[in-house]
Amino acid sequence: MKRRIDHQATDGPRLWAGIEELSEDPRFQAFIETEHPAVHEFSKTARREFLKLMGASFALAGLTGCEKSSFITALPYVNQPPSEVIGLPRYYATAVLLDAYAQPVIATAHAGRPTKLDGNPGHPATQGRSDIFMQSAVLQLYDPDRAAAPSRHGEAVNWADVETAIGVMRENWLGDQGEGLRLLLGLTTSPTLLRQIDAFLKQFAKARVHVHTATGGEARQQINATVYGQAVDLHYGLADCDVVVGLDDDFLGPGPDQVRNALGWAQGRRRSSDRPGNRLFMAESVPTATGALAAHRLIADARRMPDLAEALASALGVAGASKPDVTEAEAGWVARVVAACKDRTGRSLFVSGLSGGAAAALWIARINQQLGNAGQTLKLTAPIAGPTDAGTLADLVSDINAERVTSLLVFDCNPVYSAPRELNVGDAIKRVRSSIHFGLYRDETSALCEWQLPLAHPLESWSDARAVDGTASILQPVISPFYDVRTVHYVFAKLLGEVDETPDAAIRATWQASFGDAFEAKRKQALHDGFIAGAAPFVAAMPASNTIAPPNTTGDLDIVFQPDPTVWDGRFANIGWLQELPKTLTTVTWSNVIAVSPALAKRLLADNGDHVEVTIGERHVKGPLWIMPGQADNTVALFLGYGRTRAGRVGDQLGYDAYQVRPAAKPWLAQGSLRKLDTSEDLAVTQLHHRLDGFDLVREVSPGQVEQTKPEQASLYTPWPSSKNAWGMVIDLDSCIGCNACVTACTAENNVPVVGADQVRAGREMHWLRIARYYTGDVAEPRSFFEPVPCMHCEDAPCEMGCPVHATTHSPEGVNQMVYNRCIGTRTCSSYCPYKVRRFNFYDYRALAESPEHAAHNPDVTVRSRGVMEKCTYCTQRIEAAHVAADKENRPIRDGEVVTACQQACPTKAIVFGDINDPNSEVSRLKRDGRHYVLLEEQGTRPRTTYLARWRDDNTESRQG
Amino acid sequence: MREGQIVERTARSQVTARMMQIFSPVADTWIRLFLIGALSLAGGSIVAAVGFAHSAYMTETDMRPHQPVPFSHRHHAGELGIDCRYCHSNVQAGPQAGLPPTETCMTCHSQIWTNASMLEPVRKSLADNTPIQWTRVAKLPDYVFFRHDIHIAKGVGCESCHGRIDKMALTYRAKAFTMQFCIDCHRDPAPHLRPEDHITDMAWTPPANARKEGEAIAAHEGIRFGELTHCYVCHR
Amino acid sequence: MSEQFDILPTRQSMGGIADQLTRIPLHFPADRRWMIAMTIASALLLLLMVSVVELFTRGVGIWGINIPVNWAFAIHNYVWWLGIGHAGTLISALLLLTGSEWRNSLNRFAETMTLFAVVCAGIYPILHLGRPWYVYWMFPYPATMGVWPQFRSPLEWDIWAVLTYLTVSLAFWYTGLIPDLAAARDRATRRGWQIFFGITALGWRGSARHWQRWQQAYRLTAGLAVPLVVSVHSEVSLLFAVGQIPGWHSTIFPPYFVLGAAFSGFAVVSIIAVSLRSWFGLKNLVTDDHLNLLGMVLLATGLMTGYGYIFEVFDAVYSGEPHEIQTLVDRFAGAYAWTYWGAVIFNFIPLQALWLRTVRRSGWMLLVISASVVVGMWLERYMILVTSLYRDFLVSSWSHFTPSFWDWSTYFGTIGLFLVPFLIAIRLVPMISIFESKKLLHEENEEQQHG
Amino acid sequence: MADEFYGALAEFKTPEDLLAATRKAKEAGYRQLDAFTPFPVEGLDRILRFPRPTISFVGLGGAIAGASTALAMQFFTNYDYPLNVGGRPIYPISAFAVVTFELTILFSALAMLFGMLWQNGLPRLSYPVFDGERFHRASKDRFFLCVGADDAKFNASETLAFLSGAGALSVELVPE
Repeated sequence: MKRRIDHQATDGPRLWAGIEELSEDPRFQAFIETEHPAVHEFSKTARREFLKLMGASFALAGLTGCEKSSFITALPYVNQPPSEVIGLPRYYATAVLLDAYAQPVIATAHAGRPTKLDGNPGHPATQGRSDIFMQSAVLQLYDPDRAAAPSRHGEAVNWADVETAIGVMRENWLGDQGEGLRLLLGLTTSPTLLRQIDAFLKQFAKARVHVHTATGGEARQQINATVYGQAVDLHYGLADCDVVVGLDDDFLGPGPDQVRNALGWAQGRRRSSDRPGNRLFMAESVPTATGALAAHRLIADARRMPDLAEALASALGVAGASKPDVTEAEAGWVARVVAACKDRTGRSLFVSGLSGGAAAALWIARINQQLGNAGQTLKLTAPIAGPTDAGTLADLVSDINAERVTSLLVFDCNPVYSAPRELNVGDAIKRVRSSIHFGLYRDETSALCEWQLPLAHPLESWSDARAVDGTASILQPVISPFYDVRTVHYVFAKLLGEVDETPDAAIRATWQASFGDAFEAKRKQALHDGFIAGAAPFVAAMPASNTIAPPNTTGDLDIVFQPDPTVWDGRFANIGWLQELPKTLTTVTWSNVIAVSPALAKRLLADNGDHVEVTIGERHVKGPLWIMPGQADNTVALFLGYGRTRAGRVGDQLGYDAYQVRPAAKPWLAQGSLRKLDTSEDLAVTQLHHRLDGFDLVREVSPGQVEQTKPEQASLYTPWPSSKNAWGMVIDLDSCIGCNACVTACTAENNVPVVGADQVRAGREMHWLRIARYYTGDVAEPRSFFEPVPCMHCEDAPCEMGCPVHATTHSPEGVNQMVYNRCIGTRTCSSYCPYKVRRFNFYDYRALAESPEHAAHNPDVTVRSRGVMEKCTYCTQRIEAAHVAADKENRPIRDGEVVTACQQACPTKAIVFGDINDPNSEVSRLKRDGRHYVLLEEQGTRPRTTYLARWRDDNTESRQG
Repeated sequence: MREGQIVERTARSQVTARMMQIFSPVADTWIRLFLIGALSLAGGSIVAAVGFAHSAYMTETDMRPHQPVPFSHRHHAGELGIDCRYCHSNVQAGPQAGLPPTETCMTCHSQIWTNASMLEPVRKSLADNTPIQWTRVAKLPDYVFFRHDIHIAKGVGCESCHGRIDKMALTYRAKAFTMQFCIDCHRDPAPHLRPEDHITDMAWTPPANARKEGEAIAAHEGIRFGELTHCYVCHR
Repeated sequence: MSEQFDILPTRQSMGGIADQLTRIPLHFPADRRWMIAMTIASALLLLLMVSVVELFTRGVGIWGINIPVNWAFAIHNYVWWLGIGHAGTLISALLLLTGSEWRNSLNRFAETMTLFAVVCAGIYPILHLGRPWYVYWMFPYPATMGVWPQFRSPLEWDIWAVLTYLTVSLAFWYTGLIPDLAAARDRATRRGWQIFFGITALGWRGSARHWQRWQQAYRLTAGLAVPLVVSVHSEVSLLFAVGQIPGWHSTIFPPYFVLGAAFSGFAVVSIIAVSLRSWFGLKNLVTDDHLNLLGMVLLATGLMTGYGYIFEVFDAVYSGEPHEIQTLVDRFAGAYAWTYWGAVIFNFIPLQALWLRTVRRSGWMLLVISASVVVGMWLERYMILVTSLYRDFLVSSWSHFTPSFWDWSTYFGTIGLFLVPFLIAIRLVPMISIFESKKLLHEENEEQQHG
Repeated sequence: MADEFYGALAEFKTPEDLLAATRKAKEAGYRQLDAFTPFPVEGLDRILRFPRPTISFVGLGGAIAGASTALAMQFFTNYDYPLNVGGRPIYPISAFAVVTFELTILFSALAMLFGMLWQNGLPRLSYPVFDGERFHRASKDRFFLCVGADDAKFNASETLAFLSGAGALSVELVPE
């Protein structure tokens, strides 16, 4: 409902609703043009920007009449949809996609527009938990830079033209059975799409399919195929492990599997209350979130992984494993692992990552076999994603260069950007006679294709997909597309020459078979639940008995390639939330870095932000250096996903493009060299200081050292009477994996603005919740910690004392309240806050009036204007909603009825929120826990947000072994 | 002989005296008037400013904005006695009372006044499926989060905030929706509460022992006394 | 102290003093130099206006502030100006009560200086607001919101304290000015001046009855002004001491701030005294003995401020509180150590020269030393704010602060805001108390005759 | 005859002369006396037997008014809308002290200033003595004694004679 004024007819004075309305008025336009001739030149947005800037002065001139509500137009329905309650959100179960895997969501829609995505609690794989990509999908939906209409050679066309053109093409293809016709797509899990591809290949026998993924789905499939002799997917049963051993495998890091693994790991970790339930051994070249949680972390260069694997194998008595020569540290670590795994048949798990390649993976597989983990903690299924028998991108390129390709259809992948540049995909595509790109954006690839056909966002589409465990979901549209786009299945149907126009025809067709007679009922059920029960069946497979020689390594430095923690392979580059999200270990935003070890940095005499040049073979790339404590001396990490040129207004020209130097043959671990350049840049970092200089901000406890009773915090003041509910929060630092899901969820729920790299550099990021990342000890071999810091909601809050206008006060339920519309911006509260959790609108950070991103705003939370303070509110809108619901039924609020956004998102359930007046609530139980402690207790602020200390694993060995 | 001196000197004074008397006596009157004027102006302007903020103009009470259809609550709610909830059907279910969809109007006006010219916009709306553009009268600022449903559920009558709608030919804002207005009731709801069956009753007047009755209702409804005046109740 | 020797040369007539001092406004002597000064001052004032427009249009983001350092230049200069604005009232009120007549040659321009310094200080709390157009919410008035100001907040105290201080200083200044305005009125020949001074003098005629009441009122106001001065800057110090931030949360702050304020204030008074007397040739009224005494006071307050520094260190170390010590270390050796050592050097090193009588009696040396003190105190305020905020409790929130162009422009702008009215004032009112000088002169003559 | 005069004005060179003359005038039985001096002359008020001024009481009144206003304001606002601020009490006397102190001083000081002006009948721009030929020196270096025409003993010629007898540099009659 856009606010506008009924011009001709309000009796009484004409009242301006605000500067934006003002800007519409012709008379005002005239005034502006005469007063400020320059504005005349402005583009529309620039003009709006200008007016927004002028806002304050007009306000001073009384033009806008401070927040004065004026008579505005209200638009009722013509025919009100049944069961629509105006002003209350509706919820839909569907899914969004990451690397084509379904991330099951419950979408919250206000007045027909989705504003928030949360995990689907019923789903077996994610149990309602989410990650940063799922949370951000809703912003991508409203991205103004999405491809809005089909185009040919960049000229806009309409779908009618497209369909006639497709008709013509089909004629030709049918003529020669699709000779020279190629499909290129990323892996997909959509049964319907796979079905359509098969159908397509049946129609055009000579056509071929190629697959391209930049983030390793393909690579993992190849490795597993080599190791097990057949295509399989691995599924980790972390919940049942006592010991987990990883070689360069960041299984708790970002990726389709993150939520499931995190859930399992945390569940195992919490198995017993008096000691950590499992122990994690990691050998890493590049620090990862997983490594940060390890009890024993071994730092080893990436090239060492195969040898380490073999060393483990031989130490654990795997047949055929010989003793490779290992360093003292490595030997010690191996010994610890062996000790830890003693008589734990089937209760340990060994995993390895891509840098180790098949060589390491094979040893790991055989160790799991040896220790009886296979089938217990490690399960195998047929590949969830397909098509499995497709050609590679490299094949495609060579075919094109051999003139064997006449028409190319690219589905939802961006090889021109995200393929190793040495393949020259761009030039290749240009040589194809007719090429069509189907995608969400007009990206680097579509720029070179003849046709660019915009696809619908998953939240706008009828589709289906499988989650990582193989459970299928039917995706239903939550909003009707507001761009002129089609779903991938629709266009595929067109390619197949099908005519059924019903939007979900293809989906119905796919599931008709499995649902059988009770189709409608089952379909309704599936849509209601958001998934179709039944994960992929497990298969048994033995690892091959041969040995694979590790690739011979030349060159002094190991260069490791990793997807970026927040923009992934670059596909999320245009999502502001993800760009501004601090990367888990570096807290860098809006750019990627070249991570090196402190030792290497010292050798180069380089510091953070200095530009360095990485050379692999003939190819070079230059980017900002980052000194990563705990990185292996001779390993350099490059992060994919940046340096894009056609991502959109947000994502273009940031960071460096690692694909420049990525070798097609060794996409994960290559050898190369590093050279310091004499330029440098100022990285936008949210946390400048990471060393925990002897402060006890993050506490650790060893099993047996937990103090059970804690003295109640004293206060000089007689406590205020509490109302029935008293809200409090406990954050379990032992479970926090620093994944940022909470931060993103908070951003989405509370309309937290994106401020841009410059403001972040200036120290003005707006996140209400930050994940402090600390390390202790030597930078070469640090121990890392994560500590989420939201508002502490102190009972004796210093901030409240400071405010001269009662803009921040305390509720009877113990919530530290911040009232934006009363705030005059003295910033005293922030000065006084010992935790510095308050955020200030130094400028007007709101998006421009006409930006579609406004549609993503949560209507239950005020959008803050310039000059006001803001901070975590414990999601008060959810608390108040719960109150209303309870009061209407005249009952108390139940435990777990109020769930904060961060709590809801957390994949390890580390954040618990609830009523501390209720002794049986989970939060109360945790506040009685032995590990419970208060941050800066000595300050006497008596916070409501408190922490559970992290377990110190060291002497758990003696207890367990 | 001394006499002479003096007289002579006083005489001379007429001629050569340096004029010390800068102001005529009137000046004193002027300056006093000026001071009084300045003081009263200063005081007056403050009083005026505060008064203006409370004025009907600033609070937009008693203004009858133009409506596409001259809809009369007096006729529909008053004379015909149609219950509020017939049109504002959302009021118990959700935050907003909701404006009636065109079809609601047409339930009757497809039968009666079927070609009254003043209803043309309504028929047009239904015909080409475009909403009627009503001008909103009861409007709160964006940063105020008000929910009709809970107020209805707890025994606050429509009339308490909207006034005698049933007497309004053209609808206007009867009460100044200032924070003071809201907070007064939130501090001490009891006297303003009414029995469930009188929520939409415009004519209902509180009994003599309104407070006692109200307290009874409050107790029954489990109103959370003392928890209704903190900021997050309305501002988020 | 003035009993021992004559601070005013006795070989001058009362009439001489009156004519000499009233001539300054009535027949302004140093026009060219004044014009130059005025031009510079107005340029600065213009700069301020530009900065303020920019500020109100775009928001406080144009400054270098951030989280955690969200108070910097605005508050820091506010404290600095207010500190300077303390000398005037202290000199006139305190010394009046202690009957040290030598104040008579200084108090007038000291008070004038105070007024404009306080104005400069006063605009900052408004400028630094995120939404300055709502500043009136800090005052209790019957709002439609039904919400009131929050009287536990040091900022709320601030508003009242500063406004009170400004009003009382103004009242005190004007009360003392009335007889001199009358004197100027009686010297004036041009009609315009006659009317101007005639009205501002309120028709004062020096009646014995009037003098009697005037004296009582003046002395009692002085008696109130002294505790007021102390209270105002103590209160300003609470702006920080009430917060829990390491380096702020200390009981030494009130005295520490008050003394610092007096210190910087006397420095500015010395600067003005020296320049005015050479400008308008007032060596007969502002004598070397005056400078000597000023020098002593400056030295004394300086040393007391120094004690504050020492105590701060002791305070932190004695508390043993890790964060306090962290902040102390940061001040000594952190990113902003230059402010700390700058403050120490500028405040206390040149100051030591004042132990020598000859230095105290030499105008230009006093000028240089005072200038250094003013700079030093500016650095001290910078240090107190930034070094405490940029690294507080949680390591993860540690950050940095770099002043932006607009920070500086606003600051220099306020210097213009100070100079312009001050320059205008010296053209309008006698810059030295005429009647008090005469009184002093008379008493000295008496002493000479009998003794 | 006396009506058209405000009084007789006598000019003296020094405060001492003025004091002497005033003493004489008192002894001679003049009552309606006032002096005009460039600065307050010690002891003059004793000789003229002025009552002790009451400014101090005005100031006290102001102080009490200020303190009570401040306290009333702060107590009322917190009573009117009691909010939990940082878990502190609703009526923190210690926190109220500051504003109370400031207002005490403010009201008291202003009361005294305005009280002084009021009692002195200022502003009074036009006043008979300003007609005195040499009166302009009263703000410079001369000390004037004035015998009011309304004095029982006033007689133009005699009074003038008496004053010049008392050592006046000049004497004159000031018209009403």
